[in-house]
Amino acid sequence: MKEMIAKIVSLITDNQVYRSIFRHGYPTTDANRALIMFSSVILHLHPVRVRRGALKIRFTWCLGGLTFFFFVMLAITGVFLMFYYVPDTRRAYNDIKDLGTVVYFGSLFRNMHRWSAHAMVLSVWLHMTRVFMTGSYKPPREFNWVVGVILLVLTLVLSWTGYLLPWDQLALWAVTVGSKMAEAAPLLGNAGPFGPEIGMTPENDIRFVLLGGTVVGQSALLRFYVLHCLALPLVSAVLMAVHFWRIRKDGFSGPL
Amino acid sequence: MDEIWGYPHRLGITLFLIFGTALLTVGFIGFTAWLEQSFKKEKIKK
Amino acid sequence: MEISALIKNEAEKTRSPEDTVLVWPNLVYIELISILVATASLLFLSIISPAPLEELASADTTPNPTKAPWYFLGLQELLVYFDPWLAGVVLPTMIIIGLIIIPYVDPNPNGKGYYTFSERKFSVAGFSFGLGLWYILIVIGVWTRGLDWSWYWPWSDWHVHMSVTAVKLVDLELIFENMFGLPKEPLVTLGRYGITVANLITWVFFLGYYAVGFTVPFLLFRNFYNKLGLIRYNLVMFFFLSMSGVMLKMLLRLTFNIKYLVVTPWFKI
Amino acid sequence: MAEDPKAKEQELSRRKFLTLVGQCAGWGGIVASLGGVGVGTLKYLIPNVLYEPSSIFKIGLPSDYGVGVDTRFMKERQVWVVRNERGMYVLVGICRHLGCTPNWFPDQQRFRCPCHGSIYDTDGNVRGGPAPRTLWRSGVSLDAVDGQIIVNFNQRQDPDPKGTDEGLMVETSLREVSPFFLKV
Repeated sequence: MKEMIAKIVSLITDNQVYRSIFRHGYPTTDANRALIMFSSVILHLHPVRVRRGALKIRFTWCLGGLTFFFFVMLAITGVFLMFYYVPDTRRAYNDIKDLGTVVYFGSLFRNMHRWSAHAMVLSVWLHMTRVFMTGSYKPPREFNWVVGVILLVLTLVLSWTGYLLPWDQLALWAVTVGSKMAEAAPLLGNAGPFGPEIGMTPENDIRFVLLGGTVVGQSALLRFYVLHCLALPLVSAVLMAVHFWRIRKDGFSGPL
Repeated sequence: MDEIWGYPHRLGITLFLIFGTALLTVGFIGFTAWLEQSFKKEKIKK
Repeated sequence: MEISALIKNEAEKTRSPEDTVLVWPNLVYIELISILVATASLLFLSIISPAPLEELASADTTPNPTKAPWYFLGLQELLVYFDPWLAGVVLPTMIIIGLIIIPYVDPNPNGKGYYTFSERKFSVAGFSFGLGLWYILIVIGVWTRGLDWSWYWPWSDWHVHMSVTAVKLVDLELIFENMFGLPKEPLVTLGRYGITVANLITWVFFLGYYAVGFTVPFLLFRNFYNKLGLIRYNLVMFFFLSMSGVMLKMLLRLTFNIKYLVVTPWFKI
Repeated sequence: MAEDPKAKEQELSRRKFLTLVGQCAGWGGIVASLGGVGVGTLKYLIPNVLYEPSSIFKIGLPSDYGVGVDTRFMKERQVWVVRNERGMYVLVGICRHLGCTPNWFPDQQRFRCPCHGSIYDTDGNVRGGPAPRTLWRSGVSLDAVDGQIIVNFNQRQDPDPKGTDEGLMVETSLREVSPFFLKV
């Protein structure tokens, strides 16, 4: 029996194809445990060894990693949702309804997407709090804190743009209120301090650029859709790469 | 203003705001201090 | 960062093998377990609490109350006390900039890489206060605001409009005018802006808050100032005073019914 | 042959100067093209044609409206038509706080916003709540041919209100002027 298993294993592993994918044995020896870190693109976000203190759950609470996990989760469920969703004011609402009623597992994916978004916002905040309380932003990690703050803002904006897409009352009014704030921006908005004085009107101010019109309508829906599904996730992904790369270079700030 | 934008529970709101903020602030500080102590103890034990 | 520092850091990281452990399996397994727990929680939440979908969007009726997603309710609550350009644009911008500059205005070398309150009391307390204010505003927005954005306690009837006792909200300017019988005619007129005596006094109060706030710590806690230096001190004090100012303005509104502290035709604070 | 040190110096300073010119031109070019891309992007994002309902529309004859607030065009056009003893005006149904749609309460003779509790009277003055300015009034005129009222939705009267004990007020005489008021 044992021999047979060993034979099957060697049949799978002792060939050119397997060795071209995995360049080392199973990580049961220290050497292979180091090699796996070098040779896997995902795992090489980590160093081979970390200080003992960095493993303390009470120290990091796994928050940074969980935030990234939620982002991945959002990307996956988001892609699934995109198969059934058309950003058209006449269709969008019904598409979301369909997801909840006639598509297999449609409501599950939508719910997962929503809860992941809530969880990501929360974990980003808590992660920031943790990093502050452990003083992990101190030199040489100052700039990574800045990148982190930008990622926090991007997370909120991503979430806000996604809020419009179901095209229900909740969506419309949350975005109407939000875009009115843009209108009130000093200098750049038509209702903000000194805005009208420098020639801002509802048809050329920052809100108009954001919505692509004077009301939250079709062009606003399309713009938010593109921002939500393409532009902002791309920017976030690039900044996350910077964020992780810097952590890798500077090491964990852990105790001991 | 004859009506209504009022605060029927003005005192309640004020107290809620002040004590809520104070409680959360002390909570965050306390949690940090507690973590500080717990890590210190661990170091000594080892 | 300089290369030498990078190298030093790298050396520090791999200081001695006894202090370090292999990432595989130690860290990788922790991550795997936390991901599994997170996935399970997400699935559980998705099943017990589905995403809401209200009626089709329509511009002619606003739902009552209209609430933003919970993480923006702190800002929405601020909108009760501040004009949109402040609550919606200037304050969020200041929060973001304030967060960004934190590493550059904190010269304290202690407390890097471990939890400590005793070694950095002011920064931890200040940050906690900001967080506390942010979260309490969210709590208020989520759990106590009902119809017409009125205040509802958990035990109130949330289906009836609050009957509201008559409350007058007045500008600080008017309070001064009525209290001291100051002239209502402007002293100077700049375009649309008629500056009355009372108006000037409100400016003195508003700017005085910052002036006193900047000066008193400088005089009493010279050590604090010396550690930070001129630029850092001013940045820290500006953001700290503004953060406390938000709280103060809200309390002034609640206790004295003051609508605006400073009034101009273009903006009101 | 010994070189003239002065010529060498001149040569050097010429080279320095040319390098400087080159650098300025290079960096200037980069900044200019980035600026061009920025302006172009902004221009691209501002649409030239809007597929929205027209902002200029007719709301019927003045004789169709009695004294008081009329809500018949609220759903379709987001305006209230108001007639008082002196004439008619059109209030825009957008709260000046954050753009929610206020509701009309005939029993209280007040507009109340559900978002943050702003309260307006029939003149558009702010009687309570966080609204910083009075309700807009739209531009109105009479059609020379059929006598109907033409509303220009985006032409808006927005005077500076004064804080008083009653609320944020604008003198009625200042608001009841052409083209925001019809003496009919």
